[in-house]
Amino acid sequence: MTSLTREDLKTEQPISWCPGCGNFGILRALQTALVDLKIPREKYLVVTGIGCHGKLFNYININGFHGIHGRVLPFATGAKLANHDLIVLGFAGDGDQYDEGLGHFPHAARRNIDVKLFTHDNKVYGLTTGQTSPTSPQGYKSKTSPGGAIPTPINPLMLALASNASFVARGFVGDVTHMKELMKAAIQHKGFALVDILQVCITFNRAQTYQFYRDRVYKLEEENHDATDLQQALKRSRETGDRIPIGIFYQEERPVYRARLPQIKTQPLIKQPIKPTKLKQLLREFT
Amino acid sequence: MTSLTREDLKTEQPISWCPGCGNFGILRALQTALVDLKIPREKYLVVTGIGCHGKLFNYININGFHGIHGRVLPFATGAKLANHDLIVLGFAGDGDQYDEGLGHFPHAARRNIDVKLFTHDNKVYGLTTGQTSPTSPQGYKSKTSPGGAIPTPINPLMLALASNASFVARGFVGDVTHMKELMKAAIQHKGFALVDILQVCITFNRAQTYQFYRDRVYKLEEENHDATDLQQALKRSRETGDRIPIGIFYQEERPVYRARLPQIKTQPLIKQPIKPTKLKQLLREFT
Amino acid sequence: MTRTNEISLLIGGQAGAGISAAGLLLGKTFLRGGLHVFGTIDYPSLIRGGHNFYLLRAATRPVFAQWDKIDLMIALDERTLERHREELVSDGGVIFDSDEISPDSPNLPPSGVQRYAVPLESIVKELNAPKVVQNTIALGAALGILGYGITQLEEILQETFKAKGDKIVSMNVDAARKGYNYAHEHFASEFCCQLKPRTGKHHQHMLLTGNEAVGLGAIAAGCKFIAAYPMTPASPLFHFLIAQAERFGIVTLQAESEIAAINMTIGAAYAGLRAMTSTSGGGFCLMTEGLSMAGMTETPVVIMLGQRTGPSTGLPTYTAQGDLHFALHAGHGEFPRVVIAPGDIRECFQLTIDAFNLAEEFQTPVILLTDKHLIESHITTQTFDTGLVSIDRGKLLPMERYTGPTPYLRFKLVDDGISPRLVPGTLGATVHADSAEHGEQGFVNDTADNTRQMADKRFRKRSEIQKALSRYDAVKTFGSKDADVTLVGWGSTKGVVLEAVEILQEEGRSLNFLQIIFMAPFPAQLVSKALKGKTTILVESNRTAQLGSLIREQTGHRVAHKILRYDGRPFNPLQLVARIKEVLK
Amino acid sequence: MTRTNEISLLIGGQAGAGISAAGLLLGKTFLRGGLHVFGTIDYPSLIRGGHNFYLLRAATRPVFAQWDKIDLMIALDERTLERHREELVSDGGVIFDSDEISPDSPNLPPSGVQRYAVPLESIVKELNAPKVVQNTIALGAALGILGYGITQLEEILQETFKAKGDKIVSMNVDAARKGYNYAHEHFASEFCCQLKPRTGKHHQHMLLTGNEAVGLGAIAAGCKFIAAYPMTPASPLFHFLIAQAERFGIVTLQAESEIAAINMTIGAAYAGLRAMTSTSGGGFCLMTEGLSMAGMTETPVVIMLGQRTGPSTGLPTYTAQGDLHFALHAGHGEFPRVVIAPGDIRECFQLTIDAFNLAEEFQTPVILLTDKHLIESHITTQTFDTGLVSIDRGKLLPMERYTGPTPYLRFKLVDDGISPRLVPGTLGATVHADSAEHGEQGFVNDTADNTRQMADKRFRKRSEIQKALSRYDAVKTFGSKDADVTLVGWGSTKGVVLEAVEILQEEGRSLNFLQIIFMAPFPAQLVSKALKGKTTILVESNRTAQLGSLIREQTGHRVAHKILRYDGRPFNPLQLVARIKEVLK
Ligand SMILES: Cc1ncc(C[n+]2csc(CCOP(=O)(O)OP(=O)(O)O)c2C)c(N)n1
Ligand SMILES: Cc1ncc(C[n+]2csc(CCOP(=O)(O)OP(=O)(O)O)c2C)c(N)n1
Ligand code: SF4
Ligand code: SF4
Ligand SMILES: [Mg+2]
Ligand SMILES: [Mg+2]
Repeated sequence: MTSLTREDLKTEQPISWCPGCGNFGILRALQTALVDLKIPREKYLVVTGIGCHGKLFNYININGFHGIHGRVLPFATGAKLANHDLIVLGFAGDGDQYDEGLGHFPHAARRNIDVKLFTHDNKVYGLTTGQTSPTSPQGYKSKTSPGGAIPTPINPLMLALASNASFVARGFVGDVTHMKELMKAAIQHKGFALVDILQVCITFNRAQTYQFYRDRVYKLEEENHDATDLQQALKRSRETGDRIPIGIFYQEERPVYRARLPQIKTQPLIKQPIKPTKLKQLLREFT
Repeated sequence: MTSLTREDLKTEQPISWCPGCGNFGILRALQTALVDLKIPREKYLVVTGIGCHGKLFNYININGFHGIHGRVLPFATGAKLANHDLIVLGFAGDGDQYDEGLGHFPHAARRNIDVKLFTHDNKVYGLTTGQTSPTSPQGYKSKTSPGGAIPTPINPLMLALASNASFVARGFVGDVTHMKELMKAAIQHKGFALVDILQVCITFNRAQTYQFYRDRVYKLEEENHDATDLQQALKRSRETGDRIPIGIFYQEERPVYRARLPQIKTQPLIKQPIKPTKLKQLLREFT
Repeated sequence: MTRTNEISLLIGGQAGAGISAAGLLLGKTFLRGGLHVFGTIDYPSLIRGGHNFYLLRAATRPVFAQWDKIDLMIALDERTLERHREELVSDGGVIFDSDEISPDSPNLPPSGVQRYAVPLESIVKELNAPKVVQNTIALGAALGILGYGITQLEEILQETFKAKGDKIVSMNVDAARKGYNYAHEHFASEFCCQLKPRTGKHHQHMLLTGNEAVGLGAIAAGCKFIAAYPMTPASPLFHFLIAQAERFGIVTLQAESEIAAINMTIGAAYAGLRAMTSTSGGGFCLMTEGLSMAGMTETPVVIMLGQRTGPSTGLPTYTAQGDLHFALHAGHGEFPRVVIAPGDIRECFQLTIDAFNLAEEFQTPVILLTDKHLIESHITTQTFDTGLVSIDRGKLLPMERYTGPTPYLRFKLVDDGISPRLVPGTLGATVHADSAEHGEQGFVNDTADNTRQMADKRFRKRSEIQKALSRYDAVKTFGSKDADVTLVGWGSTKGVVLEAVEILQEEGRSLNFLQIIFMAPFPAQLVSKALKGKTTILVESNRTAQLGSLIREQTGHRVAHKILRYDGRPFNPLQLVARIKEVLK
Repeated sequence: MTRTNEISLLIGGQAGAGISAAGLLLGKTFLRGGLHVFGTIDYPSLIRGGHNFYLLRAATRPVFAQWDKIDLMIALDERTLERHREELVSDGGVIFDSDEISPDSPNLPPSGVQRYAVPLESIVKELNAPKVVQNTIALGAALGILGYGITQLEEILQETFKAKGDKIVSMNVDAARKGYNYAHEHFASEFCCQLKPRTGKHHQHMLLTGNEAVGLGAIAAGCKFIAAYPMTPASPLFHFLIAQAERFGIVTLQAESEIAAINMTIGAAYAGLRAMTSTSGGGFCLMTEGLSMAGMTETPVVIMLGQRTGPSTGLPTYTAQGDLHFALHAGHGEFPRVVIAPGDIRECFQLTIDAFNLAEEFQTPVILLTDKHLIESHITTQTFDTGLVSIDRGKLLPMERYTGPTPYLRFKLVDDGISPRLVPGTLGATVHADSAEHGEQGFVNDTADNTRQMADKRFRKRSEIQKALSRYDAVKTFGSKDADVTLVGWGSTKGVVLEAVEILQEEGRSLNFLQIIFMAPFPAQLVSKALKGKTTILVESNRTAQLGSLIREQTGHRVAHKILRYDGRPFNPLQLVARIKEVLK
């Protein structure tokens, strides 16, 4: 079964996202990317965080783990090292990844662990009913910041670049085809990849709407951006006002984490048989 | 007692750092900075992490809290908001701050909480006997990376810049006077300040020695660096080879976190009396 | 139980359709009529489309729990009918949108039950109002059917929507009236259960949740700092304090994680504030290292742990009492702590104040152990008397100037283990505290003698707390002391147990209820005494009878019977009565 | 206790001076002579300058603990003399550096004790060696004084320094000989205690720590993944596995935090590996949320929790048994877990293998509860028989191709609660697991019925584990079953209790020792039976008698007497004997 259809990918779980939620676009992009890639279904593992985004786990019929809030990356790291034949796709929320799970993010990047991270960056805590998130813009009002958010927002792309991520991109749920291509590029990239996705939360975020983004996004690939130039990528990542770039900010070929582990140069660990290993020689060292 | 002497700052605790350890330089720089600043002793609060660096808590006779591993910033944030008359100085390790505590770092920076963070960046876990740290260079060998460290190191300055820190500097224990001036500048800065300190661990880190740094460091202020230019600061922060810049990379005036809290515009919270507050009016809202 | 002038209602519809708001409006309407109210919301963990329902009771006597059966149902969608029609009493009624649900719907209840078809959609259109206003129309219709009158609802609508402008107010008032009138015009025969506002003077009551009561308690206790990370069901407490922050001079901070939250809270408390944090089980896990540090550094902090169904993410929006042992033993190493479990709204308020006093008096962390059912349900409660609030900061020294012996010893070895406490910023002293074992001055000291002495010092505080229990209601007994059978419970099951006891007493059974409030230190003697010679029946919302083990560990008493529920749902009174009878058979 | 051909030694000096290495060298020297050895290191949490000492015992009979008194002391600095001279037996001896310590030093022991002045500094200079070589000279001298011979030490030095080149080897061998010869030449009179290698065939023994034994167990069990964050005293296990990683095909990852470590471990285990993590109390706090997730998702993981003195940072390098209840109840919500506490080196090895088997058989987390004293002390142990290692992966299905019914149900409701387990990557099936409550296929399901059923399913596993206890030594009894008095303990106190029992038995007392190994599920019946009618004395390294409470909770039995130590130091045999006698008076 090398070719997957969108039907194959569906589950019987009723979708509980709000009608119009940007998550539908992400799910669609993922489905079509997987269809395009023609990789057998069993090769994939989806790992999700806790939040509205995490429900994606229920709606895609590939191997999945719906973990705890903020821990997509460490879980994905363990699973990938255990069985590097798996293509490990992480789906996290902005609260999930940039608040609770922020501490894992630069480390996954600098390790260049071959895991793909798709962040549903709706700039709000959706599932917990609309609190301010670390990517909410300054002045953003919610029940946790009735006077307006005080801090400047986390800039996920800049953080990723500063953490030596080897693939850094931004997508927008209003352009599913473009997002799909980014997902494919991320999956095909050798190493850690971040695709931060401008996801619209139609219920709680009344500021960052589809229209808001439509008025502002532009595609890097249409403006001669050189994705091999980190300094340029850093500059682009700082654009946050009227023009918001989407596309690949930066990409670099660098050995993945596994490449430095002779133990798993070839066979995945999981395929190496467990047997009462010959310990005798080692034991002798204690005599 | 407005003027502090170095004697005033001493405690009776025997110092247990290895002879020659770079921490002595940090302690000395701190003592002399405080003497220079002529601020009354009771205004200060020192918060330290767990590691060799954390022992500094025992050796400086100003208010102090030796917290748990990795949590200098949240503790300091709480203390500062409780009593903003306190000048809150955090001392963290590279393991402490950039591994265990990494998740707090970008948030303290983007909040611009008025806390100063001095990282004893010896690129090794000192107290736990020399494991690889997140700032250890790639290929660094230790008992936790006998084959050489695999990931590229965390770049604390770049991370701070990417997190919108309003003061970002690097010091070197081999130049105590320069480091002292950085500490003073950090303390006088209004807002969050990072001084990442190249600290030498003479016991475990045989690579980053005094000589190693002496051969490489140069002062930004001697090379016409413009510390108001973020893009320039980012570029300088990426210099890691033969020339390692020290000094102030970036500084910006931006309202501190407290400035947005009308509750503590003037009186510190701690000085506002606790009394059975008149709740009656509020209670009526539930009838 | 005789039920006169008493009603049990269900309002059901889609998530996001304003079910909880509608329930609260109706609850307040009854409150204003001098009635007692209990209301609780059942909702899955999603934002739109799932099935939500609000269970409401109103009566002239106090009510503490949702009722098993429904007298009147407001079904805003077909699913509500389908899911709940079996719960209707045989002569009950159901209000439904005749524009959406056909009179032939197989989901409509069997004959006997009154079918109150109201064309909600048409009326909404008539009013040119958004769809959500259908709720108000339905509330009006319900009041018409119940014969309650519309005045109180109008009043409440005016207050509730005032901030949104006159247009919204009058739209809602009109909607309520339309519904009310429609009922009067179309539903002639009198509905089985009539509900009347009480006339004359009656006690002043509030209608509020446990979260709100804890928040009010925190404000009353002078809490000036809360750092938290949102987590159901504890978030509403955080939101409440945020909303009150400016008014009461509180700093509220949405932390980047629960680890940050607890360490910020400890930082604020070390600096001298009354400070708290709130979370649920998963977040509490992340606070345990900080909890242990608060124990070691003797820093007074208050943590509200609002339980939900676990393990792990579990059922985020459902209730449980599964974290009792975890709260008792969380954090590594040994240190004294206080764990208190309020069982009703008044206790949420009072024990929060007590928590802050205990934390500062004994310089140690205090955990307020609550759960979803308690902190998200609305219950009428006599208005709190703020005159009775007293604040005791224990051995906190004045911060202007230190005049005691030098150096100041933060951890002075004193008889009761409670060292005089100074905060940083005081002229004439430096204050040192260390998460590592420390000597009296707070600097590190790892000698054997010091280690033992400091552990003993901390545990002398535990003995002091144990002694201090006599100042509190560490346990409460309801019903006759001489009863043969004692029900034992804690926390949110209190309400339903009280209802069950009342029913069984009316039936002539001899039984009483022992509510345990202090879980640590445990009032072992009181509990032993109360249980001696009784047939004990444990009632808990968990699977492993955690209070049962605690009682055995602390007193040796083995509870004879266990009634446990662990499916995320609270007990219902009649169901509980049946299970008690089963046990006693 | 009769002590023949038995010696108690202390080697003391500054932190960083190689004390522990010297102790181990001497220990191995005695091991090679066919003796039993126990060695333990006492060091503060700092890198240089503090006082370190290594306590070593060697004997022809098995020894399990450090001795109270010292026969021969090697004092590498004056502080060692000062701190320990009171511990010398009256006819003992002390080796010291006469170049550094004057013969008039007030710290030298009283007359009666032999003063063995060796000019270490001069000899080091003669050898043109670094200062640390003085340790080797002193070891040589000690062997001379003891009449042990130098062969074994030479052998050990050769092996130890081989990797560093011939020069270093011969420098050390020379140093040892010089010390040995110096002793022979200068110290004519025979030392009280002579120690001889055993001749002829004797059992093959190893000298290793608990950390090493756990590491060997993990390798033997087929553990292929460890992610950890360094923390004393658990780090050496991590270091050991890192050192063996390439040889045994293990992936080891230094995580950015304990939270990362546990989640990585769960990720690896979900993907099908045998995986573990290790930490101490503070780090374990941060793992509790993951632990609960492992319980909920039924993922088999093994966690070694190496206790140290708490609370909080506490005494990072000292021992304690303060986290028992925390390990039993860590994590929110209710789920089955296994908590096992090895008491000696062999059990560290065997129970680690058991831990991996139990984790996979019952698809649930297993905690190996150890402590600093057990995992950092060296004890001779009969060489492990790797032929006896057996691996049971429970209901793990082959991963090539799934051929069962579709869809594959990861959480199938089966009688024993243990669903057939498949890992992701298998052709023909998708595997779903959710930290939220889930239905059989692994997708979210928050209905009341499902919640109850899934909780019941998980707890059926608990009953199965309980049943499986009969396959293990859940408890062990040492000494006569008929004894009047039973000592009860767990974990690292086993060694010292066995020594105390031996002494008291020699004195004619009737007592035995009940070691509890499985803390969860608790072998309540076995313990009840063992304690019935006995005078029980609890021995624990904590302040609140945690095993005592557990026994009471689980069996109702109240231990009559408690001997507790909580100053970070292990019990000594004679001290324990005295306390037992005190209790029995
Ligand atoms: C440890 C922990 N803390 C808090 C929560 C509660 N919680 C669930 S989802 C969420 C935030 C959701 O925001 P985000 O990650 O942005 O996801 P979204 O719903 O917007 O997709 C929080 C705080 C939790 N489940 N676990
Ligand atoms: C939660 C937790 N995990 C682990 C440790 C153990 N630990 C103590 S210090 C330290 C690392 C020290 O490295 P660093 O922060 O760089 O400080 P340094 O000693 O180099 O100054 C570790 C891992 C701890 N105390 N707490
Ligand atoms: S709350 Fe927002 S993010 Fe969540 S499902 Fe609704 S629209 Fe989507
Ligand atoms: S180990 Fe390194 S950092 Fe620690 S005291 Fe010694 S030299 Fe300093
Ligand atoms: Mg979000
Ligand atoms: Mg360091």
